[in-house]
Amino acid sequence: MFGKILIANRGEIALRIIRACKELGIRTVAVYSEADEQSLHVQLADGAICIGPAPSTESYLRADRIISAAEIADVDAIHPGYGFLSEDADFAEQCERCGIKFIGPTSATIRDMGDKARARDMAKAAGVPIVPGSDGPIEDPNEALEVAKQIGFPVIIKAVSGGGGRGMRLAHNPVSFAREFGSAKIEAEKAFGDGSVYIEKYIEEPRHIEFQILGDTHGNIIHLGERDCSVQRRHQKVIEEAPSPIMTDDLRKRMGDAAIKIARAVGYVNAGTIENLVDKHGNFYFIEMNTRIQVEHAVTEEAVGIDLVKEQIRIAAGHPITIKQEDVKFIRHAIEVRICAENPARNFAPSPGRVNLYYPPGGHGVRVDSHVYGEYVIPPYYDSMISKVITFGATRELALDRMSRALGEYLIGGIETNIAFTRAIIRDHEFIKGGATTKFIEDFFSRTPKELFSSPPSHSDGK
Amino acid sequence: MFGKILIANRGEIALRIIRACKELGIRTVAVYSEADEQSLHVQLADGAICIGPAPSTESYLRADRIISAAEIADVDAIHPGYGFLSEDADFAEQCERCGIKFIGPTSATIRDMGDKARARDMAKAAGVPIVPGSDGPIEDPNEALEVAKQIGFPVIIKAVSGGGGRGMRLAHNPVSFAREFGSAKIEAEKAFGDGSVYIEKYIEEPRHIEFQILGDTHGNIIHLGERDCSVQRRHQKVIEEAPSPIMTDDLRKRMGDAAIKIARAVGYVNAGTIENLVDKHGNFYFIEMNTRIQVEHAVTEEAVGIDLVKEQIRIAAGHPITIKQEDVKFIRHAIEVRICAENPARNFAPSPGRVNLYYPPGGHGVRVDSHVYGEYVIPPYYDSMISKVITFGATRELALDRMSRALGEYLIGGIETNIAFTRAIIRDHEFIKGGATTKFIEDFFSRTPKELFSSPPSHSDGK
Amino acid sequence: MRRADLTEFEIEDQGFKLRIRRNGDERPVVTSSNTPPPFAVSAPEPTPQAAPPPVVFPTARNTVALPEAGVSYIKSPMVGTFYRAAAPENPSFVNVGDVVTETSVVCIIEAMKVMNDIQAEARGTILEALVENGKSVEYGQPLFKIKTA
Amino acid sequence: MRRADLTEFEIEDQGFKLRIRRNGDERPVVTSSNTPPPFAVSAPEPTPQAAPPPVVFPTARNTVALPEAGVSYIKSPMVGTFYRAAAPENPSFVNVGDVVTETSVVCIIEAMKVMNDIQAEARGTILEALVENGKSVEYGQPLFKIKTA
Repeated sequence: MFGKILIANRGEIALRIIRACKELGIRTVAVYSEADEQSLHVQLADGAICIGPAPSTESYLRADRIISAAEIADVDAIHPGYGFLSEDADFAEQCERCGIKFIGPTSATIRDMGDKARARDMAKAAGVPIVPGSDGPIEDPNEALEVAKQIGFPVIIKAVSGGGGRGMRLAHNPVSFAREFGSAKIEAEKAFGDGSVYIEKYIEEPRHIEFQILGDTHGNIIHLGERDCSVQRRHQKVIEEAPSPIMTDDLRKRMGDAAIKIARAVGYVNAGTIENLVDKHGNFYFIEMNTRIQVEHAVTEEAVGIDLVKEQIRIAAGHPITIKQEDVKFIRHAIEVRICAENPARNFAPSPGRVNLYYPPGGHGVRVDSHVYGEYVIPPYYDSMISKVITFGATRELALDRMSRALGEYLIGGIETNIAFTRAIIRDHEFIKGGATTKFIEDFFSRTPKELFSSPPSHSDGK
Repeated sequence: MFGKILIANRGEIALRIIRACKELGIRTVAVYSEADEQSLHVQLADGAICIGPAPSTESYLRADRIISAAEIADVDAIHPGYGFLSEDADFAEQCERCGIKFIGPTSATIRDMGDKARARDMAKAAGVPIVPGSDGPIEDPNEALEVAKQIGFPVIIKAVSGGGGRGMRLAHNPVSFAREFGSAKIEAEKAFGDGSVYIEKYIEEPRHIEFQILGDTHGNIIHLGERDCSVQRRHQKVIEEAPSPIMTDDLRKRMGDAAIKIARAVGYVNAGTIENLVDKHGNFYFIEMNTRIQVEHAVTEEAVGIDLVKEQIRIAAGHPITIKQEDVKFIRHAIEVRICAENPARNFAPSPGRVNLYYPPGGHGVRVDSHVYGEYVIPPYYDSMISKVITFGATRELALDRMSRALGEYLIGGIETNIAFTRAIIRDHEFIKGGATTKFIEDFFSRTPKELFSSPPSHSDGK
Repeated sequence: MRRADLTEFEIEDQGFKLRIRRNGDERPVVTSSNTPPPFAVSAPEPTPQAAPPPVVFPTARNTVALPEAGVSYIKSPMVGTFYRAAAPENPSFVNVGDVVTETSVVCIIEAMKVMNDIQAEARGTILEALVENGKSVEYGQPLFKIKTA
Repeated sequence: MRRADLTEFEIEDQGFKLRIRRNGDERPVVTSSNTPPPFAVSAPEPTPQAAPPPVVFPTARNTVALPEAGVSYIKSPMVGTFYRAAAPENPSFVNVGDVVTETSVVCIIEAMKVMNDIQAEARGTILEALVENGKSVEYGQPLFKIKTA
């Protein structure tokens, strides 16, 4: 097992990894930007090294500084968390070259799966259904239109280097297609330095359902069931749960088998996620693979009772997975809400600043992963997610009731948050009956008075 | 089911009950003293009524004011929590007379079990082993000495109206017995207004192991396994866990059967606890029954996966228990540490005051039940317990590792706490190997440098 | 009087105290009442003085009960139901402008079916009755504002 | 130089910065170092001025790096290992009392097997060397104290 691990991340996921290390008896080294001196990952790690000024391009995205820090701190491994350098194949490769274990798949796997078109090809070759679309990137607008007609409208145009909803455009007919295709290419070129796009069938009433995969260096690959992440705002997940309210044993078996097929095809090692869309007829389509731990990993942890971050570390240390596929069971229902420092009533504008009142929910069936404390100043430089609340219980109903009470007692003063907004979703009839598709938030937002989403005055005023 | 419940308590247990009510869709009414205006049970209940000034004798112990509050708030039931009026038979009786459901056993049961000598008699009559001792209270010193000789020294002299370790004296031989017997009577008279004492065999290397009982109004009685509460300081529990590290299936079966026998003998309804001592030979002895929810109930909740406070409410509403004895299983190991505002380095002197830094532990396998938040002022009027940390995992080792990391990340500034002290216990070799008896803390304290128990300066200084 | 509901706890003097109310399906809403303190709102009352020691949830004590020269309050010594008269057909014990002494009965509070005479315990002139007849009161709740003699 | 350990991060100037260290089996202990901020300790340095905006964990920035007239610091622009000379047998690039200009090389920082010349980027006289030869430094860590010209 490793003696010391450097955590190349910040916020709640850095704390999450520190917790796993402490429970495993592994020493930890945090890296931090000058804006994060007051952050708990710096305080709770065994050591910490400042790697640059506030902007992440000058700190958390600086592979050279992180590797230097790893070298002077003499760590055995680096855990990249999610975001930042977690899916940067070059960074993983540098780690490999320096003899520092990158806790994740190989750089080659990251590179393969990072190219969405290549990932689709691999899935297709493995016999896994993918969303009907162009066979790889497509350059010529006329050829693209032909493909779009073949697939049948509506279609989506996606950037090869995109992800998380960035660089996607919808076309309902040949006229709009011609326009959107050009825009998509320009946007992709601008955003990712790569103008390649591909075309896909638009899925009706899609649900976003992903499968958690674990693979080890001994050839064992298992899946830990699904997470339903249909509740998204602008393709950013907001609420995730497991099991999915629409899942059947048969569909889970087929989707799980498909997920393992893909993982096996790339010789996947460590934790990864196979993302799928499921349409209203129960057809599923592979969309992409995430080669890192996900924000929503805690949902699976609580629903199946397995500590994913510890498994990541054990796998990276060369240990075989000791969990057998047939022993993986959903032992309860779990749901996660991402708490963000943002103002839903003002188009979700970020709301950084000093937290002057802080009381996180507690009690039976509630897990909180957060780096916030009273008087903590949320810096404006990074992601607005400041906390994850996970509730769980024997049934979905219980998990939802518990989430409602947990969000109801979560007190954050001094900044705006999406607590009231997400609590309104948890209590929404359509959501409760399990009917949320990826269109849910758009619809919910349009039919719900905005006053409901703003924090009560008591939560935003100073003391 | 009840529509509205009044919570006749404060602190974490008041919050615990509010949480259960919210998840069940029951409205809540808090009562509070003037010292508790800033307390979260007041903030999180649906309504709140001030019942008196700070001293509990003028507020939380004032049955008349609490019943008046229940009447004007028009509640269906009162949950007494633990402490205060929870085992006050007169209060329960007043509730019964006013047609307000007391969430607990009948006043008659509370009265029976509140008399320790009578409780022993009932256990004995039910065929449950009790600690060998005098047959009820004993007045005459000479007769007492004879009994003591019969039992065999060492013996303990206990106040009939005592409890929680108060009013107990140990005698090793006839000479010390004569002296201690007199002192015990005087002390009991002073402390409880009742000088009756009885004599018991002193148990060698005793472990405190209690069984959680649930009984309903339909005659169903089950037990939810044991809690090992051997780690006590001056007879106050500090750390509790389930299952007990010394438990065997056979002993659990026999102790569980005995617990149910007692509960059945008194027609027990609602949650209760059968406390036993287990000696080094594996013999067990009933010592008393607690007729309320216990501080440490969360240990059982996490270890067996059953929400005890909800069960209490359902039972009080007349619902039958739907859990079958054979379905009760320890699904994981759980351990609880009671966090107190006290200074272990200064003889555990209480340390009330303003909390200027507060970050409770979080993440997988950690539950926190606390009413503390940053800037909360811990009033000097009540119990020093300010939080309970419960950790759980597949094995005892995992639960302990998790507790160690959870306590390590629990940040409380501005006051002194026992966090460092309890963390030292969790990491103690003797404790880890499961060898703690009720003498553990005394021994641990004497062999461990006191510096270990004081908070680092960083945790006590102002900001 | 068991039917009185907590929602009736509001008192006429809007500025006097604040309390937080939570309904089953709402985040905390601040309403005027005389019971517990609301969240960190800027309280709508005259507090131009130096800030008191920091409190997270402002209360009557730290926001409103500022000593006003010559003015004091007759407060409820118990939890119960407030009556201004001995019977519905009777006149009120006291009205605005009445002069009271320490032993003047100013109202009745019914608690646990018992009618308790409440005495002024101060000398002065009634400036304002703060609670409506038949409403519930809690411990320490101001019942009358008086100009002390 | 990968073998340098974090525990060697302490610097001679005890008062300069503080950091918190946690060993596997201890609660946080405050030691002198130049990395992250410790818990709310009263920092052992001269801070007689008005308190800065509240911070929970005092840091070099809010406790020590108070502007001193005519004094500034040459700070590390990267994470790596600090060397005062080009080779063990060579003399130090600079010593106390030496005058430097913007482009004077004051030390080398080795990062990822690369030796980086570090320039003074200020004019002045070296007052103190703050890091021992061969020790690890982090981003922004003061290396030399200088009296600016």
